Amino acid sequence: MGTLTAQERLAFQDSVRRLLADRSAEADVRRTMETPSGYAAELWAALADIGAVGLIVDPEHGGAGAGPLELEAVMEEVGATLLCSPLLSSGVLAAGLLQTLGDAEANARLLPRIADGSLIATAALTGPKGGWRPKDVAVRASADGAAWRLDGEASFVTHGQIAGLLLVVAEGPDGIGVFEVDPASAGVSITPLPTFDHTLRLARIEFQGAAGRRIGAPGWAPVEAALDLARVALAGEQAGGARRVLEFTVGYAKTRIQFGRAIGSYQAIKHMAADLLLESESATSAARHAAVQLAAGAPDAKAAIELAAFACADAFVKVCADAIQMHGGIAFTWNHPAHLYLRRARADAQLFGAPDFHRERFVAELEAAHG
Amino acid sequence: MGTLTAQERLAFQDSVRRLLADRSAEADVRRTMETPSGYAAELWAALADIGAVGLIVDPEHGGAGAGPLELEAVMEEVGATLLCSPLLSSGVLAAGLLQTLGDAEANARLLPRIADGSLIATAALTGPKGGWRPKDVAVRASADGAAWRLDGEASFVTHGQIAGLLLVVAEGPDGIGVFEVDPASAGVSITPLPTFDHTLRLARIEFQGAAGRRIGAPGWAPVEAALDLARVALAGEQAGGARRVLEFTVGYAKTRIQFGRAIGSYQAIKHMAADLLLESESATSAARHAAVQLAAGAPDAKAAIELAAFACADAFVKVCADAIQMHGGIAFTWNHPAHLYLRRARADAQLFGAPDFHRERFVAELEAAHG
Amino acid sequence: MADDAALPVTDESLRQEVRAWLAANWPGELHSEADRQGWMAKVVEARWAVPRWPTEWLGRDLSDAQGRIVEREFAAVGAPGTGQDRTNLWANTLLARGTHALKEKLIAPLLRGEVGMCLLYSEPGAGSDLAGIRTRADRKGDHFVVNGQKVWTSYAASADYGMLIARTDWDVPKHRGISFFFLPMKQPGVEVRPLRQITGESQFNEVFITDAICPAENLLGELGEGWGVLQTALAYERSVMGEGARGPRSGVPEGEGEPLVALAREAGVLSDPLIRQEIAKVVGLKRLNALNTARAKADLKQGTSSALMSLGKLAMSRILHEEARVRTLILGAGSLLEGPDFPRAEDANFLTLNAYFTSIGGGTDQIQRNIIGERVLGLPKEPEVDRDIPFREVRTS
Amino acid sequence: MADDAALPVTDESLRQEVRAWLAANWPGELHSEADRQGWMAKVVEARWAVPRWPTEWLGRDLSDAQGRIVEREFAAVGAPGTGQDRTNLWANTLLARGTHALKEKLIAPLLRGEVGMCLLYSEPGAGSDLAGIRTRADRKGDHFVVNGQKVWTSYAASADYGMLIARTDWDVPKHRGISFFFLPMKQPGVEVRPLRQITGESQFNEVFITDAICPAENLLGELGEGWGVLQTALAYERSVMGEGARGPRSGVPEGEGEPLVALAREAGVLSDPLIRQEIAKVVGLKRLNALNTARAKADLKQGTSSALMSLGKLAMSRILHEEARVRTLILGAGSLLEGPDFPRAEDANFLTLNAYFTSIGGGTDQIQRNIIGERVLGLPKEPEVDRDIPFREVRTS
Repeated sequence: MGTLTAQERLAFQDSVRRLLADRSAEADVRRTMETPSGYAAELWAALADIGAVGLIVDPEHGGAGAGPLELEAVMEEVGATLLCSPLLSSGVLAAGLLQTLGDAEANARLLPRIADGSLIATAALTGPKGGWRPKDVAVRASADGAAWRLDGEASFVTHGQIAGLLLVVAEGPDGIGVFEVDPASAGVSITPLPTFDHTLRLARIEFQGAAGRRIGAPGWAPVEAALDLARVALAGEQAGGARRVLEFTVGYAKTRIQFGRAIGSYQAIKHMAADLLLESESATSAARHAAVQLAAGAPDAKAAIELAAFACADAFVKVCADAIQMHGGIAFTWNHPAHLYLRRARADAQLFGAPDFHRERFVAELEAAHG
Repeated sequence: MGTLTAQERLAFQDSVRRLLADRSAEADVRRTMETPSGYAAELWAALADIGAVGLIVDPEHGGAGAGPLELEAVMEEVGATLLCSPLLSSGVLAAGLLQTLGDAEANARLLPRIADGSLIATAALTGPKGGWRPKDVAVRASADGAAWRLDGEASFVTHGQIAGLLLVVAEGPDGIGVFEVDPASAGVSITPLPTFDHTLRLARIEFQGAAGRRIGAPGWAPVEAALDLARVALAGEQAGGARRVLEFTVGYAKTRIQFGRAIGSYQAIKHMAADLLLESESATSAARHAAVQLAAGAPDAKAAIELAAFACADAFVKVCADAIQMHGGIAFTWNHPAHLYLRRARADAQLFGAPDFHRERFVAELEAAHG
Repeated sequence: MADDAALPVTDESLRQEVRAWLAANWPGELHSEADRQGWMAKVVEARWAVPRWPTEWLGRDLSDAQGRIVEREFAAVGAPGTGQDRTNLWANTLLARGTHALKEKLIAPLLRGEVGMCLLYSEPGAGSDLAGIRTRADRKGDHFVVNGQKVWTSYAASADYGMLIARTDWDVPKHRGISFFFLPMKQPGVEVRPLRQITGESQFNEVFITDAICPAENLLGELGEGWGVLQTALAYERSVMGEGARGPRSGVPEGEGEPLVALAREAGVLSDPLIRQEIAKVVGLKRLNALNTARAKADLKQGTSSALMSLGKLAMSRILHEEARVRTLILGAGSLLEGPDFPRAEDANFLTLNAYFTSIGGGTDQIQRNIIGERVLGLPKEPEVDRDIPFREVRTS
Repeated sequence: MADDAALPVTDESLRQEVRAWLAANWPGELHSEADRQGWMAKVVEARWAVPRWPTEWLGRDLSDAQGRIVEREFAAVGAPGTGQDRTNLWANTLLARGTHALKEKLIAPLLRGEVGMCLLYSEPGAGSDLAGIRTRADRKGDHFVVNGQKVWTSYAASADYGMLIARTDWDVPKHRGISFFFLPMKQPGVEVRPLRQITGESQFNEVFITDAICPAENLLGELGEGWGVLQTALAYERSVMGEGARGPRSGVPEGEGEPLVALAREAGVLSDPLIRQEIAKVVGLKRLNALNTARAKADLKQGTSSALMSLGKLAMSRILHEEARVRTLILGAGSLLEGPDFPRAEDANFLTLNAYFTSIGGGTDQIQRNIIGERVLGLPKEPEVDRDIPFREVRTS
């Protein structure tokens, strides 16, 4: 993947920020999150127009040809505004998986439509238990002449109910492979799952002899690579969300008066805010560092990603959770945005692995790094 | 074990409190903890005189015939004053082990001298790794005609260097057994271990064909029973210590002025104190409840002891650790007593099992309680 | 007990009297709301509703211990209605501080449970700082005209009266210009709007009060002494209400024994050492709180004062947040879901949000720590910048 | 850069000059204290010690960037002595605020490292509240008479001068009655007693000052303006000192790679899932802090202001306490011991205690959170009860 200059990146991030400030304001989020599709088609088109949807797609396939650095930067804005969209599913996970698999025919056919937003794709990765290791895959692929048949169940499929293309990870006779499936085809049954985070869409998908088309060569490595890209993106979202929540919480603490003083003048609130600043800044550092290392193909990129995955997840949840407490009663109402962020933070903390999973793998990286 | 009336118990606790206030003041503790023996013989004799040393020993063997309730109450005073003595080793662990083993001959010979303080006994329970399960025993017993020979190593033996009698837990041909060993006999080599908690004495003991005398019947159960009694005692010590530390810390916060106000008027300090009060009171509740359940032989006594073991250990450490922070610079000096309590708290948190060990066993009890 | 000896009834004669009355009157169960109303009227009439109260107000002037005897007999047959001298917040507050006219009018209906009540205390601008309320009550002849906004009011829609604090004097310090009323709720000037909570539920309401009328006889205590009346009412509330904290909401049972153990077993992670440690921590905190509560009660019986009571709410707040965290840990990705088809996720997520009901509602954890630090540990208060100045000059949000 | 163009030396000519001088003078290494002294004298004389300083005071008036060029050349050959215009706290403070007489007397010796110095700031009664000092300096003719007690003073026993804050006016608010001195330490009125720390070490001293004499020319800044001078000195100190936090003390290496991983491997518990989680948390915190620091430095280079710098001390405090906790967890009963035969226990226990050096020393964590909340996040200050009243009337312990 290519990388923009620092200046281009800032300009691009700025254009995304302005678009989202304008069209992913709290009222927009509340409206969109209650729709069945969970995204606003016009905003999605606008995001595609400025290049955010095809951000990491190669220019030859109609994308911006950017990399983890740009992706992380954009996702900070996404997290800050709680954007409701299939960007992570289609623009990151599916696009990342296709590019890593490097199947020229499939890429030429699929990536341009993903990049321009006309095709929403997603990846079906895990089974009913929800885990992101090879052993958690619960779909089996069997050869049917030159074609493939898929059986089993994928769950927690992000935006599965609105996808026009499924990239299904399945256990085949030659190991883990990725299969292109038309969600409208026979033997595919999609059930939307009700989510605690209303800005997210998840689905359970059952396959009963569904037709699949093999993409690229078998192996878990491309799946892991796509997941790692998605984790960096998610880390950016978490860092951006945490910063925004802290920002409006500190703002409230400056203006809310109790006992004749702004509540932010009390140490109880002030010290929580100071601790949250450390959380939020650390999350930002972790997300950006992971992006830098992944972009550079650094040997410790994996450790940096695992660190960002648990640090940003924990930070976003903690900032949101404490922010509600710091607001007091007002944030106990549905109309206050704090709980929307907490719901998103809790979702983000589970997607593609919970913090304890990433901590375990971080230590494995530490072990591997030095005999 | 018998039990005093509530009134007798309070009177007894009061006499211990007065004795320790008088003779285990901070200056006494500092003096005694730097002596090789680590205890003050006169105070030890006085404790024996009022019945604290033989507290749990049957009246027929010269003791007070009290039980876990009285023991827990006395240990609260011990913890509050950081008493330097082999009370836990001799009066609790060794006396408890002998009484549980119920070897009439041994008891008649040993308990009266333990109860009157003239014989300091201890139990050698664990090997070099320090753990309090059967598999952690690292001494082997082999039959030598009617006698027994012991080989191996016991470590973390409390007051092993000053004991006149060793009760050695060893793995024999018929399982775990307890063996009486004269520390002065051939094949016994005792090395004092330097302890972070200067009020404690620990030793490593090597056995090379040392002569042992079997006490009671083989089995781990009596050892576990003695350990549980010691854990209840330790929980009392921890609760009493935590309360005392909180007390003097709150006192300091009321009188130390910075920026023209008592530091205890600041929420940072006030809120720490409130949280520590919860810790300290919970520790007291846990320790006393464990004593009540053990005294009653209740079916959930084990769960109550495990709970007290981890809750009191964590509470004592936390109260001491936060107390230093709350004091600021003054408690960073050797001359301030706070660190003496922290050292003791850290020792108490390891003896007879660390908190995570007890948490694991607590859950096992929860599982066992309901299918 | 010594003071019982002076009373005209002995414990035993009382016990016999209650038993005989119950034997003669208690139908064994109540099948309808009409049954319930009839029964309550009978209990009140027979002076069993508030046996510790003075005879002037439907009581029997019994000692507290004798009141317990009555309660035990009612409980033994499962009959409701007695013990309201301990538990009926509204009637107790009215008895203690109401005008004779208002007592005549409302005490019996309150004891019969015929009057719906709600609390009009908190305001959007006065949460932790309740004495900072800005709802006003201005005297006009024989009534007050009330204007303002209240929030966090349960049962407001069905209430006949609200216990209201409002400001009647703006030129004295904040605590001294407040008065306490029974505000009639069923009037045009009182508008109730449900308030949707963070959990999606609407247990509470906002109440908008515009030129509402409150008769002068509905004033409790003297004008400007409402803060003191409020303390009386809050003390009744605290003595009656238990923890009030809600756990999981799905209602789908988790199997035998300790719920978290059952949940982990069901989720197939009970053997995970990390999960086990976390379960131990939460179950430990719960048991410690129960032990503290038991010890506090025992201390109270012995007449020694207890620091433990005030710690319960703070402890419960921590327990609820921690339990939510551990449930989430156990469920993993399963916690992403919600709704009736996913009761475990529903429970974890509801608890995550509803824990704030305890850590914010009824005084935030931060306020609780102030109270514990100051009232229990005796630490000095912070400087209070708005305590002694006229309320008009107090800074507000 | 634009402003460099106006300077008489170009970067390249400067680089050549330093190189040539070093080539001619640097012996390659210094074998003795005498060597070191000789070398330092030579560096000062050649005006390389403080190249950014004015020529009047042994400098060359170079820009900051050019100063870095000099430093890089010295560093390239391993020669010490330059860059003191950044790093020499004492000389910088003196240059900024000292009298001409004191500069004449001490600047060159300070740059040559011939003068031992210490800090006389904190007092037993003035820790967090440094402006609450009660050490007094009373003017008597051409000198001041100093009385009081200072604490937490490193190197006091060998110091020739102490940078002292003392109160010279008791009738003005606390910050305005303080003056700043270079107090001669080698005099009968100054008694230094080692202060034994919680760890058993004695790095610090108490200094008892009884009728000690301080010449008036040793006053820095104006009388009563010592608080401002102190801020200057503290800013130098902060800009120079790194974390200053000490980790394990035994010095016994723990094997390859991440120390906590090596420790757990040695202890045979690296496969324990619980231990692994805890290791990840601590190593994670360390790496996050390093990343924050790197980002702060990058931000500074770009000229954008950074909130991150102020977070470092708070983060380090947490890291040290957490690392101590995890080391203890790994060692289990092994942590009961201490001393050279048990280096792992020694490390865990030392760290447990010495972590307070960071969480208390140089401003407690609580004070740090105030600073972050107020200066970085812009939250309002607490009411300060003693700010505007004469110091005589300020309440003290």
